[in-house]
Amino acid sequence: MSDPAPETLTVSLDAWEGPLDLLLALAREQKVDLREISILQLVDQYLDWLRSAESLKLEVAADWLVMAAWLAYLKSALLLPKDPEADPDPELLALRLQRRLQQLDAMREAGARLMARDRLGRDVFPRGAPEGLRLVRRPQWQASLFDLIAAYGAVRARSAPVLHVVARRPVMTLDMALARLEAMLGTGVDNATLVSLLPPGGDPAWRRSALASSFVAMLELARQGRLAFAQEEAFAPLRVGSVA
Amino acid sequence: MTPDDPARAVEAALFAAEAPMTVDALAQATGVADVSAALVRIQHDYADRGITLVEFGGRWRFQTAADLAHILRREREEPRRLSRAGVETLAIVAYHEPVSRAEIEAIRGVAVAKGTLDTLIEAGWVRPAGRREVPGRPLTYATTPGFLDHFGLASRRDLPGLDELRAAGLLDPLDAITSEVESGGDAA
Amino acid sequence: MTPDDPARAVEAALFAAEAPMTVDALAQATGVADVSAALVRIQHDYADRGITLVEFGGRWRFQTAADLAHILRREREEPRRLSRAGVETLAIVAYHEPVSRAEIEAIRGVAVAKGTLDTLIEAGWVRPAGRREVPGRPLTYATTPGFLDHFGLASRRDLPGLDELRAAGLLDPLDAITSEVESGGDAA
Repeated sequence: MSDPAPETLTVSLDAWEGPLDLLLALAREQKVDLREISILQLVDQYLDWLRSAESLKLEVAADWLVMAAWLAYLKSALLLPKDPEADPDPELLALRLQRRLQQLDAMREAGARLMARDRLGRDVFPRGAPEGLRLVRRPQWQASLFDLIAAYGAVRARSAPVLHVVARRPVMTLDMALARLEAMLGTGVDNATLVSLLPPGGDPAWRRSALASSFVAMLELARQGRLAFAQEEAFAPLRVGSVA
Repeated sequence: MTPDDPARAVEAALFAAEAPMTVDALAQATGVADVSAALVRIQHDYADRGITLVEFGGRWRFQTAADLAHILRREREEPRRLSRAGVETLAIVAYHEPVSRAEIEAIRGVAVAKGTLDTLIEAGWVRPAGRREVPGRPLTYATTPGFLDHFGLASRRDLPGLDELRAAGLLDPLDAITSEVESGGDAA
Repeated sequence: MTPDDPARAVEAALFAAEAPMTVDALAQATGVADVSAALVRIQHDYADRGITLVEFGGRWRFQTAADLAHILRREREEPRRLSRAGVETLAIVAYHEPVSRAEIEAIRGVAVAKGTLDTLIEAGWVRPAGRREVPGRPLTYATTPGFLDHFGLASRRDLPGLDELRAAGLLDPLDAITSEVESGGDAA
């Protein structure tokens, strides 16, 4: 426990990747077999090292000091008379630290062994300029004659000058509406809505036309005194009746 | 071969090389004094194998035996459908050939991507057909015999004309759309 | 060898291949029925040469003989040298995979520097291997087939010392052993 601070270790934070890294190096100084290291001695080594590290930069040092505090706690727990109530058991903590160092050491060792293998591209080489066995995929384009002529039709249709021809629409002319309404008045109409006098069916465009023409026809027949119409209020149905 | 046979080093160096190597380069790379003797030896060893050692213009390399070349690189054809732009461009070339790219664009009303004509040329259906003697001397395109073969046409004259297209309803789509719009407008 | 010896075709195919090949792939490429017999024969023929036929994880390739490394390396750039952190991280990923970044950090006792895992992924040796279904869903990492290729391993079972480490409990999940230390050490 009175081992002097290891002079072989550089007293500089930069040399170590972290407290665990340093702890492992210190442990390796004790024994080759990490299973037999003395944790108490390790704690002292670490604390000694930390004291001698003069260039401790505070912002970097936090990790190191936390580890130091934890190790100091572990040391005192190990030295104090055994308290069966202690949780966690300091012996177990020491064992876990030891395992952790072993694990890191094992991985470090494994990494070194990996790197020492005959590595492709460093120790053994594949063929420098292989001809290649790859399957060359050549697209075979497909299109049918129908695709072709349909496409041409679409292109021509798209680019042809667009001629706007207003198609002849189905309408009920004013003359037709007058004739119809006159004929109905002859058979006697009493208080019928104008809409009910329209012929049934027909497409919506035609019905709109029939309604408009019949309305004008109604006005005309009223002006001639042959028909009377009434409306109870704005937008209410128009009611039509014969003038007897 | 014994482990210190110089031919082993020459063989390995040639195998790993990314380009054929001269005798000098091999000597420098391997430190072997008599590279030529090693090469003769290796060439002899591989005489009947699937790999042979060959020399072109003083440079040596391993290559697959000539009679086995067929296993090296195989082509497989993958059916792919031509894009709509591709079909339209092909149709315009077929109906209007020889036709320049600008003319194709004028007829389509859309720019023609460079890749579209390339694809048609790669498919073996379209070929460059000389330059037109007008300002700018634009390159023109025409169809190939392969085009006629693929589409089962004896000649371009077998393509349906505009009247026939109209009769078949293939020029109608636009009319249909227009009248649709009109009646919709009326109903409103 | 006679010209129609099937081993010639297998040899040529392996020679020309850009990546190691399985027996099935070789059979498909060459049409040879008994590829395995041909491979045994070729491996024997090349036993003492500067090139050898090797198999890793069921995939076969030719490569230069390991004892010639010093000759071949001379001419080449040393491939990427891994930092110590890189080597350790790679070892941890290989022996513990799949492993999260936090687990790597727990073993190493320091944060994994940005760039360490990136370098390993860029080298083609490590890949993300899905998320662990625990709180935080941490991403895990594992090695790639390229890792096995580069290090001449048939499979992860061939990792040096894997069985001993496992028997010694040194590959056990960390939290079981070290959670207490971590609460002290990890803060560190």
